[in-house]
Amino acid sequence: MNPRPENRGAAIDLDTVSKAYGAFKALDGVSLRIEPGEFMTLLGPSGSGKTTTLNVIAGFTDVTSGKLSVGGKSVVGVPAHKRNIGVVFQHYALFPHMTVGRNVAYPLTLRGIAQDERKKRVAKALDMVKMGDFAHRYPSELSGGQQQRVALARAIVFDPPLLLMDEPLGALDKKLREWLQLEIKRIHRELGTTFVYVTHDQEEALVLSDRIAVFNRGRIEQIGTGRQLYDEPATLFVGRFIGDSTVLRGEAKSDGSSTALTVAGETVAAPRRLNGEASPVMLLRPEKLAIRRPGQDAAGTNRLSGTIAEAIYLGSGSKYEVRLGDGSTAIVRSPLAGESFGLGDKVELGFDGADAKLLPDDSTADTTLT
Amino acid sequence: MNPRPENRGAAIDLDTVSKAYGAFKALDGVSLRIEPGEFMTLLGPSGSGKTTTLNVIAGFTDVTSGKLSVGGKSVVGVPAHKRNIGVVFQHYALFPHMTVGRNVAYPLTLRGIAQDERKKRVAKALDMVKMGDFAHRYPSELSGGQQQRVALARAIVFDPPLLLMDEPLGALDKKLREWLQLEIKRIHRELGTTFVYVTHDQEEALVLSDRIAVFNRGRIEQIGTGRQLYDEPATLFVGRFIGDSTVLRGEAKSDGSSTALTVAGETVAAPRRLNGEASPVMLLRPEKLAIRRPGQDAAGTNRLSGTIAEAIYLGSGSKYEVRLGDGSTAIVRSPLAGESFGLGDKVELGFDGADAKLLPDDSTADTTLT
Amino acid sequence: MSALEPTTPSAPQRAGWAWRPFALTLPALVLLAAVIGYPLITIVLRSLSEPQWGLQNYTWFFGAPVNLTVLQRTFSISAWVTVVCVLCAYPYAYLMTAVGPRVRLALILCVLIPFWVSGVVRTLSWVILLQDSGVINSLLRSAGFDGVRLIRTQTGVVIGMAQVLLPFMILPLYSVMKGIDLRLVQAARSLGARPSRAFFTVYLPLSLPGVYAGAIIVFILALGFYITPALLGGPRSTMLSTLVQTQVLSLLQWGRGGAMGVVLLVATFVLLSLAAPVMRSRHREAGRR
Amino acid sequence: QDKPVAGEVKEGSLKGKTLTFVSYGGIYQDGQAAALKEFVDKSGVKLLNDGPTEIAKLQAQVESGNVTWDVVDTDDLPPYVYCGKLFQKLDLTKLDVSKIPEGQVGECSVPAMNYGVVLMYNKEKYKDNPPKSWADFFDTEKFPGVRGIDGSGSPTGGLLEQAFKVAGGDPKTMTVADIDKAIDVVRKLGPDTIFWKTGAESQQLAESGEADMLMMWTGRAMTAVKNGAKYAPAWQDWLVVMDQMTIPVGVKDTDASYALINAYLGKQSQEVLAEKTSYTPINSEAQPKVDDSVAAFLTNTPDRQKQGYKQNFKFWVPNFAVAQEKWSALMAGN
Amino acid sequence: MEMKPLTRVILGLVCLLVAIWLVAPTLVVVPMSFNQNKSLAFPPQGFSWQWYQNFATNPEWSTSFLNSLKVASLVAVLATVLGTLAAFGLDRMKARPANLLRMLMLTPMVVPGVVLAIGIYAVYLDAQLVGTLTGFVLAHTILALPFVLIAVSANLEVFDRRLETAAASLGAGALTTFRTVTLPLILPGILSGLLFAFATSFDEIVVSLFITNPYLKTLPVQIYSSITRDADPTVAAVGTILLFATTILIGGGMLLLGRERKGRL
Ligand SMILES: Nc1ncnc2c1ncn2[C@@H]1O[C@H](COP(=O)(O)OP(=O)(O)OP(=O)(O)O)[C@@H](O)[C@H]1O
Ligand SMILES: Nc1ncnc2c1ncn2[C@@H]1O[C@H](COP(=O)(O)OP(=O)(O)OP(=O)(O)O)[C@@H](O)[C@H]1O
Ligand SMILES: [Mg+2]
Ligand SMILES: [Mg+2]
Repeated sequence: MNPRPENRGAAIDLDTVSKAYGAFKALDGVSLRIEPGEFMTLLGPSGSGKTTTLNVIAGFTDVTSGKLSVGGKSVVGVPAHKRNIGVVFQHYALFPHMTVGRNVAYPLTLRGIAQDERKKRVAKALDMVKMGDFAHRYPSELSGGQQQRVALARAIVFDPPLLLMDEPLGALDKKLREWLQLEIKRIHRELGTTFVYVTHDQEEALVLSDRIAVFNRGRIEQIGTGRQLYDEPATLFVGRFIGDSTVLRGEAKSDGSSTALTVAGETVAAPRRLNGEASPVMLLRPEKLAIRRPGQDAAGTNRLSGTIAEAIYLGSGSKYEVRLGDGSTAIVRSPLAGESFGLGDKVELGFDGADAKLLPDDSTADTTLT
Repeated sequence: MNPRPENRGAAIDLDTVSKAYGAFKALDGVSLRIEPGEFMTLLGPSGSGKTTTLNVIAGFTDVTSGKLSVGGKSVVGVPAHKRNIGVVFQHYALFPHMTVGRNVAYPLTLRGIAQDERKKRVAKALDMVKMGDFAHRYPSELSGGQQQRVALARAIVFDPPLLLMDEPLGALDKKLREWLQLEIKRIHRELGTTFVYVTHDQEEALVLSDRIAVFNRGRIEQIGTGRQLYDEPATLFVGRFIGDSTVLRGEAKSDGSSTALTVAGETVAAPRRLNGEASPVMLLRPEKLAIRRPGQDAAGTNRLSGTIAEAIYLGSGSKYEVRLGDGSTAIVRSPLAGESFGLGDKVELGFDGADAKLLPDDSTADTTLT
Repeated sequence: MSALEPTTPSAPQRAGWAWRPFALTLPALVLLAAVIGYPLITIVLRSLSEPQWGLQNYTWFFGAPVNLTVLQRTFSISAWVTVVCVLCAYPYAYLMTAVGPRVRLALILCVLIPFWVSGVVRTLSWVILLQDSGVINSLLRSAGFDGVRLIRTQTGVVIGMAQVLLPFMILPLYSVMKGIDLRLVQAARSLGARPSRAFFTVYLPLSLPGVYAGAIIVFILALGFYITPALLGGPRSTMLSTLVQTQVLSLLQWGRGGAMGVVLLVATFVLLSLAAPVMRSRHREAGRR
Repeated sequence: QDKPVAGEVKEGSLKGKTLTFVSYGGIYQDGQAAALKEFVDKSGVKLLNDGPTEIAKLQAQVESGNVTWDVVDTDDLPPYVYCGKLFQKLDLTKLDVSKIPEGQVGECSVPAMNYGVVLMYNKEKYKDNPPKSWADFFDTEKFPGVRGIDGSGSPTGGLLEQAFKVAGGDPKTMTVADIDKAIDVVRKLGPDTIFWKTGAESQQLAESGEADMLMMWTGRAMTAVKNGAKYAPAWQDWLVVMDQMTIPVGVKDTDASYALINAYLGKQSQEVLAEKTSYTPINSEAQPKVDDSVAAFLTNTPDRQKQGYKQNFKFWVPNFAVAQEKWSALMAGN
Repeated sequence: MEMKPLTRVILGLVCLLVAIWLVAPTLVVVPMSFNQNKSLAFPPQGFSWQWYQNFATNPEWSTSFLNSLKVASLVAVLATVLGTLAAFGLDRMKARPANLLRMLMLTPMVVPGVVLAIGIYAVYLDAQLVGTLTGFVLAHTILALPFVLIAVSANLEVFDRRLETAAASLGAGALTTFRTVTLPLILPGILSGLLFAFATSFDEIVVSLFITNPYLKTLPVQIYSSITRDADPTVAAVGTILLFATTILIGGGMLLLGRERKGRL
């Protein structure tokens, strides 16, 4: 949001775009407005249509129906090479017959940039991805992560006003990824470039993006800032996809101001009315759940009892999976400082009704979430 | 460690293995013993030799020098197909001329497994990676993550005693990745398969592995459990590569039992002797650092003052980058519950000398860490 | 900088190639129509109209046993030549991809050299090599094999034709093999495939476009061969072109010659279209839109 | 108008005109060009040489009305088969044919040169008991060995007549049905028979000794012997063959064509031709100076003329197509 | 690809045999060209350079040789350009029309030579193309087109089209993409098409015999008339000259071009 004043980034407008492969709909009525200079991340399960969306924007894929404009103008019929869009492909697409240096110089050569200037910019881009020493190698002589970095350098080197990146850091280790995240942020800030970014790393999405669009089965489920998606998921799918979550299912009863759910005999309540959903579920974030030994002093208005099913050491804390009475699993995160529990320990979970989100149960619509 | 009794996994022994491409050493005297049934993860920056190591074990790359045995027998000269090793390639290597189903059936066909049985096992493997509906597609008709899942299914389907996986979940979203991590763990547990696993996701490494080998520039810096690497890094490289860390540099003075470091006028001490390192550094984990407003009640024996340079919202908490007096950056993580700070706020960091690790400064040896 | 050029909304959206594919084939088609379209139509018309209108030339063709024998022989010799070419070219082309630049140069030279010496002359050379008193038979005799008849047999014809056509097989094959991703073979090996198995299940299928390309060229060229079977063969290896030649050049029997040509053309196309589905595999289709 | 005399050319008569003369190329056409040099010099015509002669090509020209060939040298049968259709009926008042041997002038053609098809045999194989006639050629019992026959395209009428004689027939009264009988005789020679496709191949067969008895063109036979082939001719019933000079239907300037042919028939021209090509001249007064090896294969000596056998043109011309078809079937292995 | 040593040896042997088979008939020509007699017999007798002299001094030979070079070069270029374009078009078309058009473009290969030759001759008579450079080039181009088409198509089959997308995203127009990415990667196919086209024209005889005239003869026409009327070893001399010329040209050229591209594995 908040397009920067010095903005040179391009706005994108996808209007009910669909793309079918035979009977299969890879995109199914996707509408998405991206402001100039915005950093938009596409998030979603594997095969949900993220790459297809990028391809549509870049002009590599014909749409079956719908409209698309970039920079305020319809780009139907504008060939890909005139769109001036930098793309980092999920599969890199490095030219096997060119060295790393020539790969990165390629877009500059096309733009008739003089040798000196070109050399300088190639060197700068390669240095940025820490591949300065590899200019004379061929792509087949690089490791996976090195290839990915070259692809990144190639997309960035010509300062396009719009950058599409399909998991550009997926093959990189954490340190390098963080460094490149900073660089990408810098480019975003300094040049006002519009970014459309695909990543599977939610932390990365939160760190980088202005807004995030959550894809599911060729549709967009929700668009919003990271906090919005985490705190106010519009659908159960989004709630479960973003961050860890505990989903409570049970018999629901709704009175004037609140809804009560009976889970394996224990009843929990949330201060919101049912909106007519036949089977509402209650979604809870791990940090909203307090974990303690049974009988210990309680926090929150609701409690549920369960058993530790899995305890995972995470370096900076622990994550517990707690088996509840109805067999479902609750996920709780506790800081290192807190009490620690062992497998099989009986525990009690407490939470505030206000922290629970009531959502319609759409879990049958998606098979990729467990 | 702790080879399981029902073990059918293969042991691996790499003995000072080197691999050179021309003058460039991709592997430089790597020695690595993997117990039968062990889950060994290779971690390291891009280009550090992880894939090369897997290739050596699988028999795709001749070593320049050194010895290698799998299952107790030297495998020099044993052709790849007799090694009975499942491999998930970083580049997937799906056969473009076969459907997904035939790709996965391929290793079974080779082993002469009857049609019925084959069908069952292919279906099971595809279901496991949630690709059951895609058996008739060709790889070129799949999304990146779908291709990766097929590659995974193909490597697993024939129950090899040794599985080499090169970032097998890198292109998958968090939910799917967690599901597959569980499946991989199950296979590991139930079949006692030996795993050699490459990942860039440290959490994944911690969740899955028995031990982790940290690679750097073709060498192994340290081998140990996740906790060991986090708590007791053998080198500064490991300390910085695994998890977040704050590195303090300054003038060092050592007396009988402790070492004091003067960082921009403030002195901090750790209860250990210098081991003769010319320039020791102090390494601190974010959760060992307490953050508070200056003058507030202190925790720990040491304190440093600084300014908030970056505040990052992480869903389940916040991460702060604090600029210290000497211009270096300290990283602190605070839970959601704690106090929150804004950019530019003056803060004080406190820590216990016992939590700091004194290490020789090898940072010049690596350029990929910032 | 403006992000985009002004647009023409009506033009179809297309990746990379903004031109309609058909336009690309147009120059070739125009030339084709101009230079052989007209003659071809005349030929078909003449086959139906000489000496009078009707199908008499076709009934004549299918009525004379000799024509059918020769037609069948033409296809079977061509098939043999194709098989021999595939079998010899495949390892050869493969070796070309597997050796160092020096050996490769030598191998390429061996392929290209025959190209440059007139086909007629080369066939005469074959007569010299294959004849009963020729070099090969002398060698065979000194090795104890006496009286091996090579010339004027179909074997001789196939040997000679295959040699002439081999480069047409090797070059397309080589150019396709060069592009095969050998990591896929590694993958097969890791999954338990013996080298031979990996070869047959992965390398071979991936090299098939080259095999098909070469095989089509060789087969079709073989169908039209005239000089080589005439010189190396006897009456029992006469091919259809010779009959056409006689009808047209000696007898000025245009109708009959034309009818033979049309039969050959149709038979070939039927064969090709039977082969077409095999040649265009779906995994490539997927990449196209 | 004067009666023309063979070889006479009017000075400057064809100045500014162009004639295209078509023949089979190689030394033969070189020789013809040399023989016509005087004609060209005197008449001032521009002479173009084209070739090789293809009747189908000529047909295409005639049909399209765009005839670019003015004088055409052809094989012996086509001018008879296509007389009046592709070749003009000759006006003999414009030519002097008096020196041409008896019976060689056709309705549409005059001979261009003579040569023969002669039976050559391997001297080393048959030693004291060489074959003497075509009857011996067809007798595989008395004379075992590999035979070589002209398989370059059209059947040789003379050979079929000889074969028919072997089958017990009389070529003079041959009928269409008899063609089969004649061809059967050839077929009986068996699978060892070689049908050579080019003159060069026949020569090569002789020089390598592949065939024991060969039906050969005299020019080839001579060259083969010169190159060391241990072969000798059996002249009895050698088959008289000649190329023919013709004028296509529809040429632009018929008179110019006649002038060329008339000059070609002259004594001196024919001597030059024979000396250059070693083919036999058709002007009976011609006295070419040739060496012995060439002379041995010239066919215009009185002796040779007596031994020669002329095919029954009257029979072959109307039955050419039938014969060709049956012959092709033999050539195609049926 | 990994091979057992035995496989390696067998492969080497097979290829050696194939190589011998390929060159043997060509090499036979060399001794024949020094024959003292006017004969193509083998083994030849004596030694003489006369046929080389003949080739050099007889204008029939030298001009026809130059004509062939000229025609074949033009044909190679024209056919390669047209054929490559067409292969592209077909590659980007829907399967059905593409298959149909592909067949159509293969017809010149399938129609028996004589039949085609006379047809073309008739057309050329009308169009005044007999014996012209244009006539030769057009006819040969048509005959060579299918080779280029097939060879290039085979390479397009295995070409990774995602690379074209990548180039387009970096700002390369259709032509530039073709020149800088597609072309280098399918070059082997185009080159073999080019070679085929050149060789087809250089060795074409059936159609050439018809469209030739005294003004313009190609080498095969010359060879043909020479070989049908007399066994002239000049033909062998020509063969030998071509043999050495190509060996030097191709071999030298490749050595000069130097380092092999090592882009692809
Ligand atoms: N064929 C080759 N020629 C030269 N160098 C090579 C070749 N293959 C790999 N290398 C180099 O070897 C080093 C190790 O490569 P390797 O693929 O093992 O890295 P990696 O640890 O798997 O990295 P990544 O995480 O990026 O996949 C890299 O620096 C790479 O550039
Ligand atoms: N050529 C094709 N034919 C048929 N289906 C296709 C084709 N290309 C893609 N698809 C399907 O379209 C859907 C969307 O694919 P897309 O590549 O956009 O997914 P994605 O969101 O990028 O997934 P990932 O995270 O795995 O890369 C997938 O289910 C895929 O199987
Ligand atoms: Mg994708
Ligand atoms: Mg790797």
